[in-house]
Formats: sequence, structure tokens, C-alpha cells
Amino acid sequence: MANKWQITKIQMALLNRQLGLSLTHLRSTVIQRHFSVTGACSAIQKLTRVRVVDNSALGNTPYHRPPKCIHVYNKTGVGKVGDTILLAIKGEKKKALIVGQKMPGPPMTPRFDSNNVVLIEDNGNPIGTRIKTPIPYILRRREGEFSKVLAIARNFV
Amino acid sequence: MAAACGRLWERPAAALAGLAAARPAAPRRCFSFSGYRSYSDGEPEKFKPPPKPVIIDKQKQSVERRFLSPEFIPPRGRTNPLKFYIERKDMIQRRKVFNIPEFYVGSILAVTTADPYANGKASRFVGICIQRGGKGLGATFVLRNVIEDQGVEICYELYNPRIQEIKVLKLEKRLDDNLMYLRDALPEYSTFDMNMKPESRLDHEEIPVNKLQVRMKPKPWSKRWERPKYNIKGIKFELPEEKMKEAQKWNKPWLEFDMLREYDTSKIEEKIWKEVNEELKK
Amino acid sequence: MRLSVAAAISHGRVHRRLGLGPRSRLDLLRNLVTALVRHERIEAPWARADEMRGYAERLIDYAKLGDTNEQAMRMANFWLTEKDLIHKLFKVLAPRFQPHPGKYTRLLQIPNRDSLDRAKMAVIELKGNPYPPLIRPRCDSEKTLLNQLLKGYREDIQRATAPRAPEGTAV
Amino acid sequence: MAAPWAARCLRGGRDGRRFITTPSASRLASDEIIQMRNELFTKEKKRQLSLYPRIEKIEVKYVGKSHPGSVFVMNKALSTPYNCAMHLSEWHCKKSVLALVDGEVWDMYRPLTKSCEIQFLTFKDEDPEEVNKAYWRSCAMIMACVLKRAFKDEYSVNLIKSPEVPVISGAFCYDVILDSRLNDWKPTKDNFRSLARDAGMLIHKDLPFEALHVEAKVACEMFQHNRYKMEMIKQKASQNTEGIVMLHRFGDFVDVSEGPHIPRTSFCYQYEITAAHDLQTNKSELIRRFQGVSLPIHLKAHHTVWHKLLERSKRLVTEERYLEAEDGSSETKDGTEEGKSVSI
Repeated sequence: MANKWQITKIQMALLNRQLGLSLTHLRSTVIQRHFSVTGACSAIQKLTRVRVVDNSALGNTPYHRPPKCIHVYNKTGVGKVGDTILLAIKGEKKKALIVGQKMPGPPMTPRFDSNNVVLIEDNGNPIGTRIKTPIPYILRRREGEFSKVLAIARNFV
Repeated sequence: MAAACGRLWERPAAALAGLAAARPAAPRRCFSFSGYRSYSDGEPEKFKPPPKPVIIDKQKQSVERRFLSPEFIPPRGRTNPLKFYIERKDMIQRRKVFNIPEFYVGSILAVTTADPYANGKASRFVGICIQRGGKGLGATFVLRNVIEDQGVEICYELYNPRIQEIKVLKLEKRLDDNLMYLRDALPEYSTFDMNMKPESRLDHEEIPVNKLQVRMKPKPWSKRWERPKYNIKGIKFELPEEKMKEAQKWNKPWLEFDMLREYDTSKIEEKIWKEVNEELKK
Repeated sequence: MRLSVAAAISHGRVHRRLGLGPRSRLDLLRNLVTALVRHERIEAPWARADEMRGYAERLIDYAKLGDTNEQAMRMANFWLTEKDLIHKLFKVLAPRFQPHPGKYTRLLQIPNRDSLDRAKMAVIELKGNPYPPLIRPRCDSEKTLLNQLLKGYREDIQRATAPRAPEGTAV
Repeated sequence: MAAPWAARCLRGGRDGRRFITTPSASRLASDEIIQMRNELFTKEKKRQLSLYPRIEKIEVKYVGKSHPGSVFVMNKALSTPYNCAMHLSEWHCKKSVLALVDGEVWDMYRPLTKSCEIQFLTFKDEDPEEVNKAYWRSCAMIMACVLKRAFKDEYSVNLIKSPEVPVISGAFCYDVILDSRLNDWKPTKDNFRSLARDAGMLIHKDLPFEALHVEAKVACEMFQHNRYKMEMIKQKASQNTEGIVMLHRFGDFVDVSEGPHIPRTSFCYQYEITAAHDLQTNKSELIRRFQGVSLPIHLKAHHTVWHKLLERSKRLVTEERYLEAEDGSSETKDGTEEGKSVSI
């Protein structure tokens, strides 16, 4: 996280002066945006930066490299809500479950402003104990597989 | 007037109800008009002086304000009019059994949908309408809200039978017809309380235009909103002068004189309005 | 922005690409419209004349709104490069076409251009111009044998559909 | 060509009634009558031609649009308007139906008798009313010729006259009295088709209509066997100060005519005889009115339109309405307008 600051320091300083904003609420959304933003970014594929939304220590301590998807466990190679991906996070490989995506899904399902994942163990148990952000209801369709993840979610949308 | 009172009775706010029961409804329009107030509708109301009794002008009520939902107007181009006619029939059928209220881009809506996975089989979402898309039966609208620092958008299909209720919490327009730039605006502009109370307004009132100009996050945006192509009025640009000047390089001043680009829908609108009204009355 | 049958095979393009770009296209058409308003009958490549036709007709539609209309005045100002024609547009053409709902121009194909590139050429004219007509009307008069027979036939049909009262008075 | 049809159609009423008394008017066989008329016609024509032993020249001025100021030097009593048209162009030869000689409607094959101004009338003129009338008249005459020949010798056919009906009524007609043995005969569709085929033969032969103005005496001699024609000739002669009657001949068929005719039979293109109606008259004989419809070669109709016109022409051309109109038109021009207003 410290390195993010390095990169966006000038911007932030400028912003602070201009807006007098608290930096805390910028962190969550701006942090992934120091790179060019293109349409393809909304899909989760290999080398997509993702946001970890649970409260696990692994996902929340700052590191100089953002967590990236390095594999998608499905046949298309594009991760959707409910897919499992392999994450490169802090020099480790960790499995994660996609709980929200930028790409619009089927109608009447929510679209999030960031690609949200929850870190899970190989056996499917979540690492964290709490999910901060809302989770789409559509995940409950596969309640059996994700029951442990859904159990730690606070609110649904 | 009785209807207005009745509407007030519905409000759970006991203090207000006690106050309003004695007097006829007064518009809260004056509040929504304040342009530069950085508003957040979720916050509880401050003290409000007792509203003055409003004499409802009968003549004004008789002057009907026409509103034809934009999905009724077929897009121009090579399209089969029969398709739109048949779709209109279905849309009217749906409107007969289900109240689709009048709303605009910029209005705040609460939508209840049937959801087999939700608690109580129904999920409710509150948000600002940032876009209305699609024509005919496939018309959609997109609601946006920020929940726990996470921007959430849901695209609803207007005629989807899963929708159980559409409630307008605040009826107003914005300066633009498409508020997609709220994705790149500061999150406070699209944060709304889930338990927002609906605002009452009188039927004959003009739709207020909220002249709020939003402030944006720093630059990489999903679109270059400063370009003249988007013609955005609702953004308070805080870009350097030369950036704004450079954006004008993409200006196409001749487009407004390209007369064949104009699509005059007034006649079509008139016809469809008549047809829809007749059908709805049946 | 032509939305006609001809556009059906245009693979999504709804107007022709003329000139060096969109700006140039409108400038080119603007000069043609100006020439048409001045001379009332001009010769041009068919594609350009056809493309210009829509604009000329819309311009007259605007002119019919009157010279007090701001938008109409702006359009006239843009589309007529020679400003003395603005007066003609509002005072001559607009009253001339006031009773007509549309179709103010007539487009006729003429032999291909020989000098340059054998381009398909056309003559476009405003209706009601003072020049001699380009095409002579070629329909038979009402009183030819065949038309008389058909007229009688039509009258029979009318009488059959109409109530019998006039028949009774006739006999 | 008519004989086999007549044999086929009339075989039933043939035996046993051969020697029933026939009307006195047709005591001679019809062939002989035709031959006699033809001879008289030719003789009279020769006589009229011999009135001008020397060839004299006349000047004919053309007052049409196409060739302004043309003056033809023609032969008196020998040249016809058709010869003038030949000098102009082929178009004029083919399209001219009638000539307008000093304001008088003139046949194309009737010799010019004096210096005059000439103009040609076609089907596509601004006001082709005279042409239409002439065409209707000629079609009726062709039908009369067909009817006269269609029956076998022992069945008498008495032609009465062709009532002048306006074109708008939808059909031309000819009144005929057939042999009393045929009173209960109803022409079938096939009969009409075969009649129309005969007419088609005549049209195909491309016969010219020859005009001849004769004195009533000669005409009476010619039509001595037909009392209806005699009455007509007398009536016509009384209308005329000099007692002149107009006769027309095409092929070998001669008839008294009301006015000028088209130049040739080939001007007809679509020709159909469609109906025969029994007219209720106070006379003992049964008068039949044969009706048909035709279009000239210059005005062809699409077959659907043509069939609609055919359907319409089967209706009886009602006498009262159109006789009024006809009378009116013969006296004043407004008469046709009256007729139309009644029919509307």
C-alpha cells in the first residue's frame, strides 16, 4: 500500500489541496486506477488486478504489488461471479472467489465498480471472518459450494 | 386535496404527520431546488417551519401535463413499425396491471424485485436512475447507489415481470440525460440512504431540475467527459485550462446544422400518446 | 442521414461519404444548396444531388417557419453561403411552398458526364420554377375512349356501393 | 366459317320447319341481296366518279400542330384525307381516325370535293368525342356484318339499326330481328366467342370503310328488302335538304350510317361480342340487342381491366337513359353532359 502512495502521491497531494478530502475513502476505489482504464479491464482474466474485500490479514496489509489473477478455473478463461480464480498476492499463490465484477452480468444483477474477490483456502473455507462490501444474491444459487463464504457476508444486494 | 392528505397519512414520520394533518400538503420542492447544497437525502430532516396553506389552483390541475415514457417512441431508422405496434400492445397490457410511475434520469427510485435467493423472496434497491435505455418491451433503466464504499449499479428491465414495485422517492431531473459520469464522480454524489423516505409532491407541479454540478475523482475516467461529444453540463470540471482547451479540438460545430440528423418525434409522440391513452382507459 | 430503401444495402452507413470528411461533405452540399436556391435548377453528379436534396427540402421546411424563428435564421445563415439569398429563401420560396407539405424538389437523371469521368449526372430543380418544364406531361385526357369506359365503370361501382336513392330519381 | 357454327347450334330447329313462310322482305337469299347491294354501291360510286372526267386540282391547307403551313395540291373528288396524311408522315397515316375538313367531320377515305383546310383527329386528342362516336359506330357495323353472315340462309336476319349510345355506357349495340324460329334461342358463351372470332377475322382482313353519299332513291333500291332500313333512309333523307343518305361499305357489307367511320377495320384491337338482350317492344317480332365492347389498337388495356370492361358490357345498355342522352347530343353538345349527370 505504501508504494501506491508513492505513485499517486502527487495526484493525491493536489487533490487534497483542491478538495480537502479525506484520503480514506479514496483509497478503496482509486487504488486500482493508477493504470490506464480500458473496457477490457472489466472482465476478470489473467493478470487482472482485483480487490480483496474480506478482512483477512493477507488481503489488507499493503504491498508494493497489487493482487493479480493468474488463473481462472473455468473453461472460458473469463471469470464471472461465482468463479474461482488463482491469485498472486504478496508473492504467494492463493485461491479466491469472485463475489462481484465490473462487467455487467445478466440483467437485474448488480454490477460493481470494482472486481471483488474473497480469499479462500484450497478446501473452500474463507480466510477472513467478515466481508465488508455487499454480495450479490445470485451467489446463493450455489449455496452448497459457498456456504462458508456466504456465512461471513454482512449484506446482500 | 383529499388525496394529498391521504398521501401524507402514509408517512411514518409521526411528528410530521401530526403537523401535516392539520394543514394541506405543502411541496418540499424548495429544498430540492437548492442547487449547490451537497445533499445527502438520507440524513434526517432538520427543523422545518410549518408550511403555509397552499391554495390549489383548479385551473392548473386541469392543465394536463403529458408524459410519455421514452420507450414508447420507436428509434429512427429501418425498423418495422409492426414490431413496435405489437410491443406497444404488450406494454400497455403490463401497464394496466402494474403501475409504472413517471420518472426521469436523475430521479431516485426504490425498486422491489422478486428474487428467489433473497430473504423474504424480494429484494429492494434504492438508487439514482443514471440511464434509461432500450425501446419497446426491452426498455431498461440503471440504478446506482454506493453501499459501504462500494458502488453498485443494477440494470432493471422495465417490463420484467420480476419487478414487483417501482416507487419514486424523489422526482427530479438533472442537467444531463445520462448520468454515467457518476461512476467517476466522488462517491458522495451517488450515495443514498436505503431507507429513504419518499418526498411528496403535488401532481400539477413542474418537474424540478436539479442544477447540481458534481465533482469528479482525479483523472483517469472511464470516458473523457470533458470532450464536447458528451456535452456534459452536470460536471464541475477542475481540469487545467489547457486540458479543457485541448478537449475542444474534438468539437464538431457543423453537426448542429446537419438537419437530417434531427429526429423530430413530436408527431409520433402525439399519435402514440393518443393510442396509449385510449388503450389504458379501456 | 438518408433513411430510405437505398440505404438498406449500405451496411449501416446512412449517408454517402463525399468530399474529404464530414466537414468537407457539409461544405460541399452547402454550396450546392446555395446554387439551387439561386438558380432553382442545377446540374450535379447524381449522388451529390440526391444527398443534397434532403438538406434543401429541410431548409425550406425551416424557412416556412418564418424569418422570425431564430433556429430557422441560423440554418439559413449556415446553409446559404451567399447571404443575399436569405431574403429570397424567406420571401420567395417559403410562400411558394407554403401550401405543399413536402417534396419541393425534383430530381431527374441525365446522360452521364462525358468530359471527365462518366459520372452519373442529374438535374435537380425546385418545383414551381420559371423555366420550361423538363418533362412534358404524357397522360391521355379524360375523354379518350378507354378513359371514358373506365369512368363509366367507376361510376357503376359507385352507384352499386352508394344507397339506391339517386338511382330512383334518375329513372 | 360461320356455317359450321350455325349448323352446330341450330341443328335442333332445322327439320320440318324448312318451308315455313318467311317474311316477304327476305324473299331473296341473303347472298344475292349482298351481291345486289354491292353491285349497286359500285355502280353508284363509278357514276359519281364519272361526274369529274377531268382531273382538277384543289389546294388543301393543313392546320395541325406538327407541320405548320403545309399546303397540299390534291386531285378533286379523287384524293382523300388519307392521301394528305401520306404526304405528312406515317404517324399521321396510322393514327388519324377522322379528318376535320372545314370544321366538318370527314371520313379518311372520302374524296375531297373542294379546296379546304384539313386537320386530323386521333384517339388521343384533347377532346376525342367525335372519334369515339365514329369508333363505336364502326364496331357496331362490324358486329352487324358478323350477325348477318353467322346464320344459315334459311334463317332470316333483319338488321334494324345501331342505336347511338355514348361510350361511357360501356358497350356498343345493334338491334336485330332474328328469324321467328329462333325466338327461344339463347346465345351461349361459346356462341359469343365464335361471333367474336368472326369479327376478329374481319378485323384481321384489314378492310377499308368506303363512304358514299347517295340520294335516297338509290339507297331505297339498295335496301328494298329491309323495311326497317327503308324507314330509316326515309327519315334520314327528310332531315337532309337534298335527300342525301350516307352509306358505308367494308368488304362486301353495306349499311346506312349515321356518321363517319374509322378508316380500316384493323383499327380495332380488342373486340368482343358479349351479350344479347331481348327488347320488350309492342311489335310482334322479338327485337334482340347484341352488345359488344372493343378497344382500338392505340388504346390497349391490361387484361384485368379488359375483363372488367367485358363484365360491365354484358349489362343491357338501357334505352331510356341513353336515348335521352343520345337525342340531346344530336341536338346540342350539352346533351352528353345531361346524360352523364343522369348516370352519375
